Amino acid sequence: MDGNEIQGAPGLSTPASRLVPEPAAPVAAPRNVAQSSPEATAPIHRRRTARPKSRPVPLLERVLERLIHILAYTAVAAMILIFVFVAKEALPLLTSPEIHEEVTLAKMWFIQHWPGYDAPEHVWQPVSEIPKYGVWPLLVGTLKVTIIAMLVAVPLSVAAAVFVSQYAGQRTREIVKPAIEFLAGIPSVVLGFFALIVMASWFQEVFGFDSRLNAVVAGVALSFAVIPIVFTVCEEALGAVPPSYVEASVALGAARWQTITKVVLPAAAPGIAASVALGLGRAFGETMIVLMASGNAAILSANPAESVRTLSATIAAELAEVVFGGPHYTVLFALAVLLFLITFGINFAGDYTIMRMKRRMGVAA
Amino acid sequence: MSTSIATAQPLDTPAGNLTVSDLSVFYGGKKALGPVSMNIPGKQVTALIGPSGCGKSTFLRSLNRMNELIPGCRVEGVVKLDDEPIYGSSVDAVAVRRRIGMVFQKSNPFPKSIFENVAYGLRIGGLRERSELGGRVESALRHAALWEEVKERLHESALGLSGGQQQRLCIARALAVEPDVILMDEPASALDPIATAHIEELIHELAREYTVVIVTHNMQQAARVSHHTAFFYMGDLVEFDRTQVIFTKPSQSKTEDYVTGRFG
Amino acid sequence: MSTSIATAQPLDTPAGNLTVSDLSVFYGGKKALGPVSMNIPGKQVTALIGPSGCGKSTFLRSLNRMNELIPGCRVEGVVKLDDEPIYGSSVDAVAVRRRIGMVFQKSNPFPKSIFENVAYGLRIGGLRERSELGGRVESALRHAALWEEVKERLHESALGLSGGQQQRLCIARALAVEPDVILMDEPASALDPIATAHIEELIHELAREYTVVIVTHNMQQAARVSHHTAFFYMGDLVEFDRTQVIFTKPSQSKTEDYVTGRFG
Amino acid sequence: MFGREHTDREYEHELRQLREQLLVMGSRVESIIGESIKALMERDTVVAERTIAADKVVDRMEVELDGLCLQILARRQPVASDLRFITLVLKVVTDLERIADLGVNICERVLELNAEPQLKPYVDLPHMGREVQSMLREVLDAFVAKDAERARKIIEKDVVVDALYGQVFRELLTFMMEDAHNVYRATRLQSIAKYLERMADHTTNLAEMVIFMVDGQDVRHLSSRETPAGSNDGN
Amino acid sequence: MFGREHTDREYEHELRQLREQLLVMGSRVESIIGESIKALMERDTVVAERTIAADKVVDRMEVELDGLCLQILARRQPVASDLRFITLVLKVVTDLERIADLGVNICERVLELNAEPQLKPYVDLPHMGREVQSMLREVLDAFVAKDAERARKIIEKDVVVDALYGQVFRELLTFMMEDAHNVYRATRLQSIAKYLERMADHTTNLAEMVIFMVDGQDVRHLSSRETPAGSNDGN
Amino acid sequence: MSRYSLRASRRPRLGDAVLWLATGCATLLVLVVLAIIVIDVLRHGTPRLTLGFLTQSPTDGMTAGGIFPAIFGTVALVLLMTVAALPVGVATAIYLHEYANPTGLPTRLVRIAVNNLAGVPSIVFGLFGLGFFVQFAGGGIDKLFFGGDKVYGQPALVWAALTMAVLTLPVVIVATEEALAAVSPDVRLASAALGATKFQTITRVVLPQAVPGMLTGAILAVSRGAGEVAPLLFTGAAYYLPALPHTLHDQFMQLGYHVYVLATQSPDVDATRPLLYATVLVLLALTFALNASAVWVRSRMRKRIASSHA
Ligand SMILES: Nc1ncnc2c1ncn2[C@@H]1O[C@H](COP(=O)(O)OP(=O)(O)OP(=O)(O)O)[C@@H](O)[C@H]1O
Ligand SMILES: Nc1ncnc2c1ncn2[C@@H]1O[C@H](COP(=O)(O)OP(=O)(O)OP(=O)(O)O)[C@@H](O)[C@H]1O
Ligand SMILES: [Mg+2]
Ligand SMILES: [Mg+2]
Ligand SMILES: O=P([O-])([O-])[O-]
Repeated sequence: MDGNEIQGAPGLSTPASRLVPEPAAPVAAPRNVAQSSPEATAPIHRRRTARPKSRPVPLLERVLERLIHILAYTAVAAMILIFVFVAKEALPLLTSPEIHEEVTLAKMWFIQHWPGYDAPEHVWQPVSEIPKYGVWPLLVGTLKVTIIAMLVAVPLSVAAAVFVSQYAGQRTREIVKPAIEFLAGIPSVVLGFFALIVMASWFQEVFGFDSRLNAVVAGVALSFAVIPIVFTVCEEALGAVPPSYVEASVALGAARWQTITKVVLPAAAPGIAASVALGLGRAFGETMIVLMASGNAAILSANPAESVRTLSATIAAELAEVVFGGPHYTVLFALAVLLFLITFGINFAGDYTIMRMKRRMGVAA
Repeated sequence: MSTSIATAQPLDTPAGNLTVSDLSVFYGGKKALGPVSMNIPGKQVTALIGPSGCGKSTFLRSLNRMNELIPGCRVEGVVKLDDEPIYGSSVDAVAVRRRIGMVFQKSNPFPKSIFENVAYGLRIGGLRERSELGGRVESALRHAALWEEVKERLHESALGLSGGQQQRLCIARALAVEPDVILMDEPASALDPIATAHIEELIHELAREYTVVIVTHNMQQAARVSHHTAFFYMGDLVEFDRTQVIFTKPSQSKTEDYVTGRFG
Repeated sequence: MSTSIATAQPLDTPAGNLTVSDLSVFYGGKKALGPVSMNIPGKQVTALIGPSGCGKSTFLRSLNRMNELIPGCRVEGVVKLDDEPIYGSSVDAVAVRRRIGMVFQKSNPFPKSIFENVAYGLRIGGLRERSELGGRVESALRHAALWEEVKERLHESALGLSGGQQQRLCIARALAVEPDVILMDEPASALDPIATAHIEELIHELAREYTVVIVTHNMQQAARVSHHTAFFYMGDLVEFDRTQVIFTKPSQSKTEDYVTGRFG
Repeated sequence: MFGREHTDREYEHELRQLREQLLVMGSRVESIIGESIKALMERDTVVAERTIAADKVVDRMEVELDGLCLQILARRQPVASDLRFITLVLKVVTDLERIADLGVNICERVLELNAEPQLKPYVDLPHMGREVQSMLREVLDAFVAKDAERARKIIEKDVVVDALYGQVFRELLTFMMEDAHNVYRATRLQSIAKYLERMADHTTNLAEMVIFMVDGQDVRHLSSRETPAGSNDGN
Repeated sequence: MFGREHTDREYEHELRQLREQLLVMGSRVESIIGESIKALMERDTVVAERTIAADKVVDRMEVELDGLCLQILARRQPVASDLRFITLVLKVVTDLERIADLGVNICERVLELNAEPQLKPYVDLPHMGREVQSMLREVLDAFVAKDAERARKIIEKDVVVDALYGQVFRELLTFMMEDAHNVYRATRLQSIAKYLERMADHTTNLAEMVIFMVDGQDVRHLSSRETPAGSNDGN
Repeated sequence: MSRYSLRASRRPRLGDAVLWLATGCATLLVLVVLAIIVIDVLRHGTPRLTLGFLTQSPTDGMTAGGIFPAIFGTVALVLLMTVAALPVGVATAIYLHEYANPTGLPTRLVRIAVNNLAGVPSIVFGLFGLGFFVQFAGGGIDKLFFGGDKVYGQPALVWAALTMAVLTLPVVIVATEEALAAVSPDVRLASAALGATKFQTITRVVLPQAVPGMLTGAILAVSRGAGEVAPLLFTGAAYYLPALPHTLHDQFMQLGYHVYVLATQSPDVDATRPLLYATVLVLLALTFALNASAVWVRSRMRKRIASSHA
């Protein structure tokens, strides 16, 4: 039947009787009608006159679809531009001889023996007679604040997420979730303000810190910014654990806490990891809180009670007063590149871990 | 429309025969459906049965080019509605789908009013006049045996209907654009026996005016509802015959084994 | 356990009879299930049938206190496993569920390995020894007719199994804690005929050692698989009898109408 | 709540068709009985031959009804009363067809008898025929009305036919012993009586099936109908 | 791919049970035929009475098998060959039960005959009996082997039995015409011959059913068996 | 066979008590911190919050007067930012979710970009705004149209807004995509099967259902934009500017920046403290209002989706 239309038609060796189930089956009779060039017949006919007319030429559709397609690449463009334009300003650090007179990458990273100092030291002191651009005090400061913030935020927010998603009743949930979302909405400058004006004094009274503004104050304040992020993502991940897992576990005679620790938390692990990664990125790059609450002293020390100066705060505090295109300006942009790369790394590592966890659990497969 | 005349159908309603010749479907280069050739007779119910993954849904979707929505899916062979190839280069997939409608396993009404659900296909087809819309919506709902149940609440949300009613609404929505063929992929598998009985009854009624092709996992349902039954196995069409024959005296032993429950 | 002796069961395996007396279930004050009394015989398959919303699942879930997970659900009446009331004030719901296991409509293996899925119930019960765990897991998988298919891949993810295998895994998981009763809520409704046949076969096997109570929408399945059938309608138990009687000569005309497909 | 009609009207239609066809077959068989008695009484060869031909239709209907039952069983998975009804039909048609065959046999004997002069005036034979015919009519009515009581009454009537048969048989035996010339015709008449007796037995079968369909109770072999009291006297 | 056994072993088991029970019933009926012939030949009242009692078992088996079929139909929704098999059983048991009844009838006539001296040596009657018995055995074998060819051969054998019947009938007619004293016994023997002829008819029915089960082809009423060539000479 | 008694064993109950208590305390602690902040701000902020404070400019070296320019600047900034970010964000989300092949390279690129954009520290955006918008774009415009005069080539409202738009772009994209994903795929299939083109399906079926989600995205973006300070430091926020901005290339005051300035650079901390608290209160009220409306819109959307699954 119509064998000439189809490639490899000889393969049609099935008896015709099997194809035509009933002798009376109304098979299209005049086969010879549509033979000549089978693929190029007229478009499908309309049946009844009352049928809607054929669609208008979708010019507008085409244009809009094109536009959507183009706009979709804005994010990619922005990403590239951010890197390019920040890196461009930092580039002289590698290439410009003028700037090399004052600062080099090596001077920034390796320990230096500065005039007037007893021993070699990492020092960040860009505005002095001999500008010193040692980045380690900034880096360590950033790490200190970040670690403190995460240590406070992660247990609290994961626990709160477990409580809200597993134990809390409908009414409790309806109070806690918007409240924490409200916390998320508090601008960081307000948190910074609160840390600076209120918290710092309290902490000093309670813990007897030497410097009112220090890594602990900044870290704890920072954790207030991180908690809602971690909580929200965690809570979502816990809520997304299929209720059927819980049912299955309960039906096997597991108590609530067993179900949570053995089924719900493992199943939500990728989401929890994602929340931590997100929170970490936020803590690392957060500017205003640390700018206001950390004391901004670039001291290289492990002591959390001392003032610290972070990468982001350094840029924010110093860029406004530097000579445009000068060595300090270039170094600050280099710090921005560093910040950018580190957050990029955190993001990437986070994504990768989550992907692997998901695959291990057979979700992505 | 010469064929419709030749087969003594009234001039204004085409026969609705589907002729499938050497149809193969590939997903990303892997063949999922062997070359299948069959003539699906018009104005009858044809059931597709077979074990999971044998290609029933794939076959069904290739009858109205819905598989083109699946990335990496490729189709070879010829499918003709009456005498027009639906995969012709000058044939618009959108036009094909207006003549070959589809109903899915899970009822999927739009979150709009009952009226707007049924009117949707007409509106996107460019119909604007209120009065005609109203008439066509009513007629589609009547066809789907739903009119009496919903006529008082046409402008309420379709999501307020029961499962069985929603599925009939989806059928009405497909009927509104006046297709020749209606494809159904397990249309009653999510429903309880009572709603299922109503849908089956409706399918039977529809076969007066439409060609109906239905995929079902429920062999008893295929037996009850269809005039012809096609048994697929591992991507091949094993047997296609009158339902009565398939369920009393199939000619292939594979079919016999499957319908009698000898799955090995 | 005096009854088990009285009914001439071997001493070490309880009869597994469920005695339901005047059981009513309310959702937020609204009654969903009228007072139901029935004796579900041990080591047999009892099927619950009836139209959607008639309270089959509600009844089933009240047999192992799973309904306590639903906020606002209240139960009245007495359910006894052999001679112990399961709603007694000093009875722990967790303990009840270890003796009355449950399998759900959609297979729901944990996203863990096959082994860990089956071992789960044992681990939470406090079993630690590797060797005993292994033995009990194997025995449960054998009972569920899955051992041969998975023994080579016990430590692969359970989510890699096919739908039917997943459902059998869920049954194995329920068996591992050695319950007396297994409740199943439409365990095969999401499966194709072949997987369904395997599950049905398995259910039959299970009835040698366990009391099985199964909810099904598929009357034919109830007919095939069960020894006794209970027909529920609008929250009431209309008829409860041997399956053979229900499907050849029910005593209630409502039952007759339902099983013969006269849904009105 | 539920209606008494199947939700699936197609199914309902098939069942109704089955019922109607069965009744048509029953009435054809009934008329074959009547015609064969008529042919006997009126010594009418034409009627006898016409009746023999009519049996072909009944044969065809049996095959058709069986096919319809098989189809419904395969496609509809009937249970409970529907299932009992369909299996009933499967068995009923066999009996009906057999009754029609017996009617044909009567006509065959009539043809043979018509070649000879009449042995004696027939009194009990037409009585038997009427009895059997009314039993069949009754059983069909009971079937339509789903009336088990009525069906039970029919079973009781079988005794009457058996008694008549014993009487006819002995009477004809006497004829044969009196005169060897009577033997040929008397044996023919004995056969006819036997056929009528068998018809009544088959009708009793039908009545039992109606009881089974309505009550779901199998009453076969409870009475000792197969070896009725009067049968010692003849057969 | 698929096996030849049902995935549901319980179902498979039920079908096998049905098949086996049917064979048991068949062999019981076969032995009833043999015994009744033996009772006739040896004028053995004890055997005759034992055989009459044995029929009760066959009756019970019929009811049981019918119930089993109904149960399988209700619970398993069989289709295709399984369905044909089960509807076959529904019809087969009726014929088997009837054959057993005819055996009982033979025994009843034997009891009557044993009260009188033997009319003549029996030659053709035992021959008929053996034929019928072998036909039944053959048909049960064909059923087990699902052998439609063998079943077709059985149908052909029916002609032989019909011919024998005609012969016996005419012979006995002669006896009766010769001597009125022979009439009582001769009519008894005629009945026995008739019973055997009917048994062969029923066996032919069974053969047709086997053909239907195997080939799905309804061969009833295709041959003109119901009014066989030799029947003009007797009945 | 070992049988379990139906009698209760106490062990599971203890585990539940411990876990409940621990997680409950954590939740309570978070709520307490929030309450402390809010109460502190309310207690110290309300007394100073007058109509004049909201409508006047700062005076006396910002130790007196109001914050009207800052409010105005914040609103202007946020509006401009939304106008820039919303269309792009929605278009990107539609592309990602409706058009792109989910496994294709373009999609992966866009997704990586969006993810990382969301993770870039806000201060880096500030530098980017300075480098790209102020110097490159602004400078370019000046060179082309103003003969090298510094008109656009300096920190300005428009550059701050655009910088902020890039910063909030991921928020809009993620929220919109979530809203699109919440539209069940079945409905799309149904539309296609009725002979709708992809565009018709999107505009008539998908977008109407996704609008609340997109709105949520917009509001969250606005709220974020209203509170961010770091990117403004170098792109247009002014320390003190009694006049309102009236062109796009003017500098402007902003609430958050104002708080920062008052808190850290005020010569007389005690004098500014009441003012500072009141400003914080205004800023907090603004973001609270925005967030609350987002929550409201979203809960309405959830209800709609929930009912569509019923
Ligand atoms: N989108 C897809 N991409 C790749 N392979 C596919 C896709 N859809 C189906 N297949 C494969 O094609 C084969 C046929 O699938 P199809 O869905 O048509 O089976 P089916 O008979 O409808 O099964 P079911 O009864 O489970 O719906 C299967 O092997 C399946 O794995
Ligand atoms: N969680 C719940 N809250 C309130 N009412 C409920 C709940 N679950 C069930 N119901 C009501 O209780 C009644 C019985 O429900 P149930 O789920 O037991 O029915 P079912 O027979 O299992 O139906 P189906 O066959 O659809 O599963 C219904 O009217 C239902 O609306
Ligand atoms: Mg499918
Ligand atoms: Mg349920
Ligand atoms: O696919 P089913 O739900 O009919 O088994």
